[in-house]
Amino acid sequence: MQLRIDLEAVAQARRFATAIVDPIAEFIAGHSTVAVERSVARLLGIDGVDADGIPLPNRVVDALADPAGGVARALGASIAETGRTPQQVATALVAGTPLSDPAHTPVAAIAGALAPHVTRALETIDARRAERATFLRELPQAPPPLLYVIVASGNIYEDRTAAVAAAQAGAQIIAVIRSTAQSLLDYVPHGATTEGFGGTYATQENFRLMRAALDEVSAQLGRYVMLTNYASGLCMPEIAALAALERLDMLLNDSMYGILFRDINMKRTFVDQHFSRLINARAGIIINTGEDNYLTTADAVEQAPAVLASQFINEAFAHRAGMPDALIGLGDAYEIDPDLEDGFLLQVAQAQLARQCFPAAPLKYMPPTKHMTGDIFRGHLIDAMFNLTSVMTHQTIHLCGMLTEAIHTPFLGDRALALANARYVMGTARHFGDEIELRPGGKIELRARAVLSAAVDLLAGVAGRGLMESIAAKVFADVSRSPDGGRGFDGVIAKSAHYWNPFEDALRPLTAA
Amino acid sequence: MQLRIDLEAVAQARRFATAIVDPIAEFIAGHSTVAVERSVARLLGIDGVDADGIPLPNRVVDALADPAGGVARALGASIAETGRTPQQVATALVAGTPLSDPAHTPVAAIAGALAPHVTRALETIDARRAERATFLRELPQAPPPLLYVIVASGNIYEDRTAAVAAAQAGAQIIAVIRSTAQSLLDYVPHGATTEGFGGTYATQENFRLMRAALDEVSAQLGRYVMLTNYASGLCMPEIAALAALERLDMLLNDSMYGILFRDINMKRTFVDQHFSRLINARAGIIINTGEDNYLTTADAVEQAPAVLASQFINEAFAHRAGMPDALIGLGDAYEIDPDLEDGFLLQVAQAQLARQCFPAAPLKYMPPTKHMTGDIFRGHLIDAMFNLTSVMTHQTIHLCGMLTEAIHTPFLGDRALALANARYVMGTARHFGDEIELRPGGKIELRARAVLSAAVDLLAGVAGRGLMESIAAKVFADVSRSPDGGRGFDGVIAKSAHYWNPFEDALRPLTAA
Amino acid sequence: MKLVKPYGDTLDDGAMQLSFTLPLEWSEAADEAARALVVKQGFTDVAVVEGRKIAAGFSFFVVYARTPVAIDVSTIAAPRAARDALDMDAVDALIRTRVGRKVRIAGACIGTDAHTVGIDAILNMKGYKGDYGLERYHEFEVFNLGSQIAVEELVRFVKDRRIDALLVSQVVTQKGSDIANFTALAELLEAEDLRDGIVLIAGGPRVTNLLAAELGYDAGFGRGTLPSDVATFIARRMAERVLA
Amino acid sequence: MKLVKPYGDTLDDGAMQLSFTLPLEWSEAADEAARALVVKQGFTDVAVVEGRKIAAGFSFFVVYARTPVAIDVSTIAAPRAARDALDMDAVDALIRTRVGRKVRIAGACIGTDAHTVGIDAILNMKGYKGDYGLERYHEFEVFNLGSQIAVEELVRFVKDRRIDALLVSQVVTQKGSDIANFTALAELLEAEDLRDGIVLIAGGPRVTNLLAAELGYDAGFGRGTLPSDVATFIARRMAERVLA
Ligand code: B12
Ligand code: B12
Ligand SMILES: Cc1ncc(COP(=O)(O)O)c(C=O)c1O
Ligand SMILES: Cc1ncc(COP(=O)(O)O)c(C=O)c1O
Repeated sequence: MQLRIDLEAVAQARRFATAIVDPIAEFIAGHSTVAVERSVARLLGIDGVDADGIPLPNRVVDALADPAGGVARALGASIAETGRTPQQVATALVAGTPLSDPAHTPVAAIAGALAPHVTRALETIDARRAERATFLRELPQAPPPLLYVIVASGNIYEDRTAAVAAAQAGAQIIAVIRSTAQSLLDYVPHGATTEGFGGTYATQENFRLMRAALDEVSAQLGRYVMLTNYASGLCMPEIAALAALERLDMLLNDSMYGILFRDINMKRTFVDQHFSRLINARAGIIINTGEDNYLTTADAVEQAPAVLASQFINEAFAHRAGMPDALIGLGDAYEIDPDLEDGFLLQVAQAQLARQCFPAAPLKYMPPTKHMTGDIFRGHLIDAMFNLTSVMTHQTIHLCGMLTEAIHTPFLGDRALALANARYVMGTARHFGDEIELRPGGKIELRARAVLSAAVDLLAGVAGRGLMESIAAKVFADVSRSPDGGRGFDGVIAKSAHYWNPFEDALRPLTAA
Repeated sequence: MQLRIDLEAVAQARRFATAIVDPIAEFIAGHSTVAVERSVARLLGIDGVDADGIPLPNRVVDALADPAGGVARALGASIAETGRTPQQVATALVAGTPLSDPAHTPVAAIAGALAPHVTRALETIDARRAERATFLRELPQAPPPLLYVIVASGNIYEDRTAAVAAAQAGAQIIAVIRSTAQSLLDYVPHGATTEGFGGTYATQENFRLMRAALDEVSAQLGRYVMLTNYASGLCMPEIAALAALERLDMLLNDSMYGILFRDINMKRTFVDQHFSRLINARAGIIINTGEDNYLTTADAVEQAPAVLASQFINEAFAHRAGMPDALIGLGDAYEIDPDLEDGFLLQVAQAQLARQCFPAAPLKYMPPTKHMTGDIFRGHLIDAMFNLTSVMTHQTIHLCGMLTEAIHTPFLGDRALALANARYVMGTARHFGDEIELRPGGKIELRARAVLSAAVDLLAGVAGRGLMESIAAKVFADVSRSPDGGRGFDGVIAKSAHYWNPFEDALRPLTAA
Repeated sequence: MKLVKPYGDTLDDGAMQLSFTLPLEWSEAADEAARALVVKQGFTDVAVVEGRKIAAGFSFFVVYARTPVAIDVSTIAAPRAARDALDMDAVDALIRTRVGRKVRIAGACIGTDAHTVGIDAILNMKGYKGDYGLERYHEFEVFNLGSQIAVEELVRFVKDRRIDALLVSQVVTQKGSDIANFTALAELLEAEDLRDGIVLIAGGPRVTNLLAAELGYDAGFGRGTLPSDVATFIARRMAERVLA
Repeated sequence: MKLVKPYGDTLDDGAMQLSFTLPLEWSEAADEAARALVVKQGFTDVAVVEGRKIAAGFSFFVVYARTPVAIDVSTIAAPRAARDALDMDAVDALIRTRVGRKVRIAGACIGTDAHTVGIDAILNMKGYKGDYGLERYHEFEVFNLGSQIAVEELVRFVKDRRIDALLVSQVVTQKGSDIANFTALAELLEAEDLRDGIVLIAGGPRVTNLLAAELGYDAGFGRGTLPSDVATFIARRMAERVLA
């Protein structure tokens, strides 16, 4: 199955996306954020909380005399002076010993003192990546669409039970949904957690517990089960750092989601997303972007061009962070009104269009949610048509829809039914998509072309006006955000001339795509 | 969507089917059966039961001194002699007055005496047909696939409640499933019935009650709701006669089902099916053939050629009875193992193949039954894929699958869910089949070609060996039946030289197609 | 008295379908445990039609059974809040003639709930399923406060802006958070002596008019509510108030 | 004692799903009647998540609720008839060495039941899901009587042909017809003094080993039975008999 679409339009969309991202990349190059700096601290080995439960990375970054120089310089200076490890420096800070002033330490000494810690961080990340590669070789996954389900009990131990059960029932990816409150916290909670609201806190210890459980069940099943979480919200890059250290395999990570749907400041978000993606690129973590969110709040038929445009923008930002296509899981969702005649045709058009515009991307396909109701029998069918669309159009990351979507966060039995649904539909129609052609000039093709051309127009407009200005002008998701408004703006840092971040240097640089 | 199939093979299959039917047609022309004669009696207006509950048509036919001459002659003679109506003749018979000996009455007098009754019967049938045409014009049906559900409580009044509810929930055709025992009864039960086993008796009064209820709900809904029953078993033509009189719209009616699956004698069946179809042709009743039965007892992938071959044979027999293609509802079913990878592709191939081989036939598509289990959630999905296949391949008469197929005869709520399933899938994918092409030389096309060619081979073999001999040799459904074995053989009547059946004359003659 | 039982295919057969998971490894004994459970719940004719392993230590069941329980529906009163909805012009006319001034409406998702789609469907100009939202009505002045509004903040707003009708939404129901938030709001309004002065309306997919009444609200609107249902209710209630 | 409750997402939360039809026109009151019914059945946290008209005078409901009922699984014994199946050669060997002659088996669908696919799957050469049927075993002599066999006829057959193992199938369960037919057969065998001389086996999709035991059968085989399960049971039972 192949849509005949205008390849020049696709190239044009990509050029506009680059043009949109170029000026933002310049801004990013000149800025850091408190979250980026905390990520650096974490990568250098700083962990734990103080007596008030405040994470040490926050303590250290908050204590910086010259944030514009970056945390690395201050830490490097302290290490060079005291011979302590970064963690010891942090502990000492809590105990009352201030950080050294980097102005007093030669740049080379700072770099030298930090070098082994930087190296260790990179080695750990590389080792985790290598581990994953080994697992994937020895315990190969079933072919895509990769079946993805969520766990969300609020209690990491219950989640673990649920995750293992889901893996046994056929899940290939487990997502631990975060507690609602977390994305707006300007720190990462600590330790194993058992209380959460509609989800479970993302913490390094929770990552570790879940990864260990999944490694065990992977071995048992003979196929590697992936783990995913959210590098989103005010701690985007920190979560990416922790995920890299704990071998998560994917992360929800979008260049604009926080701005539009969580009212997080756009400058903060742009800088954070970039650094988080530098880490993801090194760690081999697949990002999952959040275009589905355009569809849950507004009409899915109308929003189709916005989804495609956002995919191009997400791609351009990811390329800037050195991410290869294989790590860019662009999002879409099956959210067209089930009562719309021929809605399925529009869904096929959109999904196949994404597949052709981003042939090497591991596309992430979200299930119907908005139009799900308490009629679980009907819901199960809508999920089936979604499953069919996914296998037909070769989606990669397939979030299994739950028949109880409108009712509660998934029960263990719901997940089993959802996985059985996907397995049945994707088995009985496994190669259906390869055995059909779309009628030239037919409804499906015309719809895809219309969406593509509207997306190009949208991107052209944004490129002309500027991304920040466009967001302010309600171009996306019908919300307006101002460049200096929103949460977390005070955490944006204009880099000084002697700003230094060894990871920025070690990871892929910000060059024009 | 169009399969590229060998049209010459299709023509060949049709020629073989004709060759198969030719010698049987000769046999049919020379024979009648007790059921055919009872049908004649019923058409002439004989109804009711005697004190022992034996239907008067049975009493009259059983009382024939010369069955080989046919019931019409005897009745005509009695009428000519006594001036009674046929019903009065029958009542008199029960009271002790024997039928007149037709040998004593001039042929012209017999014919003359009967003529008004024959005319009235034909007029009634024609009036019913005209009524239907008016209904269909004034209360047009929703476009096909026509959603068909069954009612089967055993009690005609409960069935009526269920049928009206189903119509309101979207059903376009209601089938009253017969009590298990009925197909082997050599008479048609009488009156309204409230006890039945896994179904409700087919009686003229039950037909009338149900038709009246459906006419009422048709008016309420603004669309004509069709009624169907079974002209199958030992009373095939009688049921056809009653259906014609009571404006049923469809009848299950197969040229070989009774032989293979009910061990009814083949000669009896061939003669009965012919006369029943003569009536159906006049009444404008669509027949539904029973090819689905090949698939419930044996492997559906293997049986595909047998299904197609049987469709050609059913078509040839129907053409012999003067049925136009528009009344020949050839059967098929969605019975491939849901766990078979790409099973859906095979189903699409088979359904589309039937569609192309019989472009003008109102194809009847049966739902998954054999592989349905107590897992109603999975069952609902299998039904959805069936619904999708049906709308894609433009099936006409669509039997809605029930999620509780493996559990019980349908509950009222099950029917509502089944109809909602069909409405959802057929709406969201309404024109999907028209928007795709099948890959030339792909799996679907190759499968269709293989089935067609195997069906041609099968038909060639049967044509060579003879149909009766082939049935004896287990060619169909893996069962062997002998020409003079099975139920109802003693009801086969070799016509004498003066055999006379005014309806055989009035209805379309048996000519080579 | 009108006794009603579930209907399978015959009046009063009591037929019901159940499904559930048991934390047991599947075996015939697990099927039997499922059967015993449903029998113990008082069902008869219990058929475990599906029982299978879904994970190590977990089995899933589908059961059909009959219940002897009947409900006397003559004792069930659940008046709908949405009744004989007027159209926009009629609502505006009613307010103009009977209230004589614009009605001031505030709406919000309270607590930590961020699901604004439902309340927006009622309030926003655009409306829902072709039915215009309250902002479009001439005689309503609407303040949509958005999501995650603390009840304290909302009560302050009601007081400061002299709100006539307060519309609150709760979509998340996990661990009874909806009930807790609705209750907290009603109590605070009562404590601030504002309750009697306003029309207080609850909404959300799990809200029923009956539940709202129990929580001390004037009305509750659930699944599938249209803006005009709500507009009509507010207009009528305001008109009654003016009369009283 | 090991108490077990349904599991939603937390141990012992008791979560269950129900669906049913009520013969009531849909309204909020019908939703409430549905809720009241499930509450009256003893459930808590009853949420009517779907309620809608499916026809004039009929409404359909989906409900989630929690049950306080727990089952002590330590008291549930339901030994499977199918255990550690032997392969065909092992079964034949067991019979050869321990019984010393061919075992004579008869099978039938009794009563008006015409569903032969299940019993054929067990008996026919070809078998089921890649597992050969009993006819293929060297040490079995199989008589498949087919469908709609009256129990009198079958008992006569058992007597006349000196049958060792009798296998009967019931697929239709409407109005308890399966139980009636199984019982009639067991009683007639008893009356004819044939019961103790044979291995008596019931089968069908709704049959459980427990049910079969209650009906006085040696074993019952349900959904998904493989021929080798049955063959193994017969061989072992015959071997025991010879010993005894
Ligand atoms: C869209 C959606 C979201 C969007 C919300 C966007 C937004 N701006 O609203 C996003 C993606 C942000 C989201 C996030 C989350 N969601 Co959410 N979400 C949904 C979803 C898919 C649809 C809800 C919806 O918009 N329905 C459409 C509207 C029109 O219907 P409605 O709300 O019922 O409104 C109608 C009536 O109820 C009534 N009404 C509603 N309110 C009011 C108020 C008044 C005054 C009146 C008169 C009438 C009225 O009128 C409306 C029109 O008829 C549902 C699942 C579902 N299908 O229901 C889950 C769902 C509600 N979400 C859920 C959860 C758990 C979450 C998260 C906590 C998940 C997480 N851990 O991240 C977060 C947190 C959000 C938070 N803080 O509350 C759960 C809630 C479980 C429960 N029962 O408690 C659900 C059921 C999904 C699930 N199965 O897990 N979600
Ligand atoms: C195929 C079928 C038919 C075929 C039967 C062909 C044949 N020669 O067997 C036909 C089309 C003829 C038919 C007709 C009817 N059927 Co029917 N049929 C079915 C269907 C679709 C599948 C049954 C099947 O073959 N299953 C596959 C086999 C392999 O499974 P199984 O029987 O369970 O057998 C396995 C085990 O149970 C076990 N087993 C079974 N028997 C035995 C015996 C022994 C000794 C042992 C050890 C093991 C064993 O081993 C087998 C292998 O694992 C079911 C629905 C369904 N999906 O279950 C309806 C179903 C059984 N039929 C039903 C009905 C009502 C009828 C009719 C009465 C309808 C009518 N009014 O015309 C008629 C009458 C038939 C009659 N007189 O009995 C109902 C029964 C309702 C009920 N619970 O009572 C069902 C459930 C459909 C429905 N929902 O309405 N049917
Ligand atoms: C990119 C992205 N991040 C995060 C989330 C989750 O929301 P929250 O911001 O509450 O973590 C989503 C939701 O779908 C998302 O798409
Ligand atoms: C043509 C035909 N007649 C009749 C029946 C019903 O069976 P019975 O012979 O019991 O009436 C079927 C079953 O599907 C059928 O296909």
